[in-house]
Parts: sequence; structure tokens; C-alpha cells
Amino acid sequence: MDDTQEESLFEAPPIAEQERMVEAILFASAEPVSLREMAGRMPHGCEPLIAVKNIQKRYEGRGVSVVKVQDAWTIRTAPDLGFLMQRETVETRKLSRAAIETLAIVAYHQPVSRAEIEEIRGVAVSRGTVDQLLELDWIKIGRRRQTPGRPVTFVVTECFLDHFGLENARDLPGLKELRAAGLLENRPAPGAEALPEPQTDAELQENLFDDAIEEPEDGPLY
Amino acid sequence: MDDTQEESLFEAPPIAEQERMVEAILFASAEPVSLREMAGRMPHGCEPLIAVKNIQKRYEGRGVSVVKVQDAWTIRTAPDLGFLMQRETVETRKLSRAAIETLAIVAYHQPVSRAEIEEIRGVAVSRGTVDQLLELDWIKIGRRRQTPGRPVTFVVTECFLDHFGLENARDLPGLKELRAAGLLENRPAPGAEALPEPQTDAELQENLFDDAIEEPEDGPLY
Amino acid sequence: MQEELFDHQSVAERVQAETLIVDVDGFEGPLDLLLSLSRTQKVDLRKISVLDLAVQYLNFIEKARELRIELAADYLVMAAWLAFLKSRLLLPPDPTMAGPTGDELAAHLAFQLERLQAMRDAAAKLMARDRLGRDRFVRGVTEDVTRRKTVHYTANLLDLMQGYARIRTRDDFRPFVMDRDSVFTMEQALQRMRGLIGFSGHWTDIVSYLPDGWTDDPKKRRSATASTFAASLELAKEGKIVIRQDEIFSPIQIKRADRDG
Repeated sequence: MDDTQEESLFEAPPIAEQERMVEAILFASAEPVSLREMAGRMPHGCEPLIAVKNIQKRYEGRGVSVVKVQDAWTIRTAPDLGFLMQRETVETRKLSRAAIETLAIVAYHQPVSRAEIEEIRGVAVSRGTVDQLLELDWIKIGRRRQTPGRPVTFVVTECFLDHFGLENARDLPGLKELRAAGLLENRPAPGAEALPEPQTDAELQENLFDDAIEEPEDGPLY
Repeated sequence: MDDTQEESLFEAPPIAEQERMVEAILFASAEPVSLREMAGRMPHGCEPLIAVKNIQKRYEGRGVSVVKVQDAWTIRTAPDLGFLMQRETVETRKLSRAAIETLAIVAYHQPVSRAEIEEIRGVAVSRGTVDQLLELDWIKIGRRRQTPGRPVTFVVTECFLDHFGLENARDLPGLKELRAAGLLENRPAPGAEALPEPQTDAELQENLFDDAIEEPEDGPLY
Repeated sequence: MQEELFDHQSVAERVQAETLIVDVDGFEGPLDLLLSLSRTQKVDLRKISVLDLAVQYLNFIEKARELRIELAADYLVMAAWLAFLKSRLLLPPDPTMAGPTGDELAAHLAFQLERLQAMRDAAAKLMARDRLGRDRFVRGVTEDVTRRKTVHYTANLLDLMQGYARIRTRDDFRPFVMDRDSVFTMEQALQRMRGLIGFSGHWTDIVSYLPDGWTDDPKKRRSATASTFAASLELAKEGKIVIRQDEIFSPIQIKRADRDG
């Protein structure tokens, strides 16, 4: 950079190069940029006004245009193309904690009934939470449980797997990996304190967990 | 907008018009936009791929360029003009040597398990290192390896590719040479069957950078 | 041995060795240390003398011990392994000895070093690329229209995992209600066996005592098998039945115990 500046004391970059500079500056700046600001950033001897005017001409009739806002310049979407931004006008919100936990339980324990979700979360699940997940098409109603009351169960959808980049629900990381990734505290489980080896402890948890995702293969008996 | 869409049932807008639209869409987003997303926002019958390729050509040698990141497209400033952008420079937390090496190993060996990373570095991978890379959204959890223990693997993200200016993981610098030199092979220690990676080289090779591979499900034990 | 080696070294090399010792904390494990030591050979990694390297490493460890620098266990494990490798490389091959030869082990170590070096070089190349936010920049003004049509809820895998981890650490590893669906308890098995055993005068495979509907689903079958077996043991203890098995893994048979033996 210093080289460039030193050099520029003798000779400014060609105008085409200055145009590239202005283009990049306008593109990357969050605010409209004044000519003074441009001149300050560009090598000495540059003529930002000429460059910006050329750029403005170049963008005429294009999808974006170079416009002057008071004393500063910026790039804006062409007014007739505003309709394209409508899908981008979605508001992204983080899923609520309750919804994430409910979703996680469905994913890890599916098929799972509402009562079971409540038992695992230790708190009632509001209808809004379930409805929201249904609406997002991340969970759907699975088979009815063949137990008294024949409760409906929930399972995750294709769309869920797609969104979270999973091949199937069994690809979800197990407790051991959650722990390894630092997502689980290394606090010993109250019931597991008697166990001699942390290894055994971890294995036990992993097993419990494996069993919970309805694997057809071997899980612990008790 | 409705008008446009209704009209478009009969006739797609001329390609020059589609180019304007793509231009506007790309300028409006900081993240790469997929063709699907473009098509969803543009009138029916549009061909965003043709339009975006034209746009790409149009911006060649300019201050900003149209780049492809996996299946999405975005506009970035030309790398030689970075010096103009001191104000926009993002101060990134300095990555530890361990993190940088781990990142490279994930990139070049993906999908790669923690045990494999450790085998290559010859030292345990700390939790914080993986966390940091996950947090930066440069790596993510990939598929489970179908080997005993079903370890999770790590792969790099679109964000990683975007950050390092790569269209896809095959464009990693020196990848071909490394592969030709056999340095990306998972060569087990002679006589040792310690590491649980009974994958043959051929399988591994196939696995590399190929997300579409269907892995066999574990069969039931009974 | 060590003295001898140090004598051969130039002053610069000795200074370097000293630096290595002092910087032992700076190494990322034994492989990293080996890689650093290998640089003193000033040859291509492919041509490295693993034997010399092993000697260098062992000297390093020795020196560190003399200076009472505490070394992590993996450095010592590597030292033990290299000592073994050294002996294999120096002694004539013993045809009666099983396992890989010294040359094979040495070749693998060289491969590991070369691979680690390759990854380092790759990492350096990667970090030197034109990076986003440093050399290349994103659009500064993104379209932010206020007319918001839909609310888009997002969550990523990390959120999901964190959410799940939160629940699981909160009420640690309580058995889940759904497990009971597939669990045939020993009490149930005992009750069932008590009802049936009176009719069993002949040796019968224990499997035939599994309740209906518990034989198809592997998990249920497993549970029912285990509890039926446990119940049989209980009944045998009570002297109600006798159990036999011809050999390991062959079917287990039971029959009513005749009162008079």
C-alpha cells in the first residue's frame, strides 16, 4: 500500500483503475461515501468525481444504479426491481427455546407423544409450540401409540432433515459427542455417581441415548 | 408483482431483463444466493443460470466480481482492492496454530473424524479448537462414519469456501498434488490395528468430497 | 552416546537444541517435536534418517529430564516407542520375531511426518488466500425492506444439540417412559411362567415361553428373553423347575421339577 501511495505522488492510476476502486468502495460501504472520503482512501492524485460519474453511466439501465444522496454516493437497487426483494423481506427469528427443546426431543426420541415430551422436558408443552413446529414442517404426526388413550406421536420430517443437513435422524450427534464438543457440562449425573469409571458413565449415557432413538439393534435391556 | 407473474405465465422476460434482476438480487445480499432462490424470486420462466453467467462475464476485471460458492452465487470485491477497505476490515480473532491445522485437516481430509485428526497431528484435539471452528461456521458436523462407534465426522461449510474464496472443496490449493503424493491416504500404522478405520483406500477416496454417497444402514443384530 | 552426538554438533546446532529444550511447551505433541528435530537434518523429509531422528529425540528427552523439565506422558510414550524402533533398526532382523520390521515402522513414521508437514503447508496456503473481510469484501448495504411478509424461524444443528444437551444435563439420564413399552419386566415373566409351568412335564425350549407379540420386534424379544430367563432362574431357585443347556449357546430348556425328584 505504501508503495502504491508513493508511486502515486508521481502518477495517479489510470481512470479505469480508479473506476474499479470506486466501484469496490461503493459496493462494500454500509453508508453512502463522500468524494472526500473516496479521495482519502484512494491513492493520491485520483479523481473520484470523474470515476464515480463514469461508474454511474456504466450502471445506467442496469439492475442497480449509482445514486447521489446529498453529498455522498451509493449503489441502490433499480427502483423497478424492488419486487425482487420481497422474499428477502422475511424476518428471521431464532426459534424459541421451548420450540428448540421440543424439536430436539422429537428428533432424538421419535416417535414421541406429547406426554413423553413433557416428561422429558419436565414442563408442559404449549400447543403453540407444537403447532409452530408443525407449521414449519419440521415435525409431523406419526402413528398412534398402541397404549391406552392411543396418543398421537410426533416424528421429524424430510424437511427437518433437509434444513439441518442430516441424512436421517440417526446422524444426530450422541451425548458423548455433545460432551466432546463442549455442549454438555461434565457435571456427573446424580444417579451415575456410584459408577467407578467416567468411561463407563459415558458409555451408559450413550447407550441410553442410542436406545432412545429407536434403533432396531441392540440397546440395553434395562 | 402479481401482474409480472401473471404475465410471465405466457412469456419470460428477455434475458437482458433477467440479468438486471440477478444483478439486483446479488447486490442486495451479503450471502451467496442459490439459483433456486433466484428462480423463486424471479418471474416464472426465467433462467437465472444463464443470466448469472452473463453477469459474471460482464464484471470480469471490474472492481467487484461475481463468484460461485458451491451452488450459490455472490458478488465480492476484487482481492487486489482490499487495501481500500480498511474501514470494512473485520478483525478476526487470531486462530491458534492448532485451530489452523485442524481446519486444514478437515478441509483436505473431509469427512474426517476427531480420531483421524488426532492421528494426523499426533496430539489430542482440544475441545476449544473444534468449538472455535464450529462457531466460525467454517466446519460442521458431517455424516457418521459407518465404523465401530459410528464416530461423527467433520466437513467444511459453504461459509468456509466463501471466506477462502473457493468455489468448492475440490479447489483447495495443492489438493491434487497432495493426493498424488499419497498424503491424503488414511494409511494405518504397520502391524497396528489400533485405529478403528477399516475403510479401504478406495472407499475413502470415494468418500472424499462426495456428499451424495449412500451409506449402508446398519443391519439389525437379530 | 549423547555426549558423542553433541560433540558432532556445531555451536549453532547446540544453541538450537538448547532452544528446543527451553521451548518444550511450545510443541504441539511429540510428532511436532519430531518434525522440528527433523529440520536439523536439512534434507527432504522423504530422505530423512529415521534412525538419526530417533536418536535426536531420545537425546532431547534425556536433556529435558536432566533439566528437570516435566514432560507430558505422550512424549515419554513416543520416546519408548522410538527406543524400540531404534533397536529394531540397529539389530539384524530376527526371523522368529513377528510384527512389522523396523524399516516398515520407520517408513510409517516418515510418512506421518511428511503428512503433518504437508498439512502445515496446506494450512499456510489456505490462510494466505484472499480472505473475506480482509482482502475481499461483502456488500455493505443489503436490502432491508420493512414490509415483512413472513416470519422465518431459524435454528441450526448447534441450537438443536445445545437444546438437547440442556435438557439432558438438567434431569440427568432418567430412564424414559417409552422404554417401558418394550420392556417385559421380570415380575411379568414370573407371573406368566408360574401360570404355565404346571403344564410342562417335558423339556421345552425356554423360547416357547415368550409371550405373544414379543417375538418379532428385536428389542421386545430381547427384553422378553432376558426376563423369561431371569424368571426361570428364580423358579429354579424356588425348586419349581429344572433347567438344562447341552452346550454353550445351545437352546436352554426347562421342565417342571417333579416333587419327588
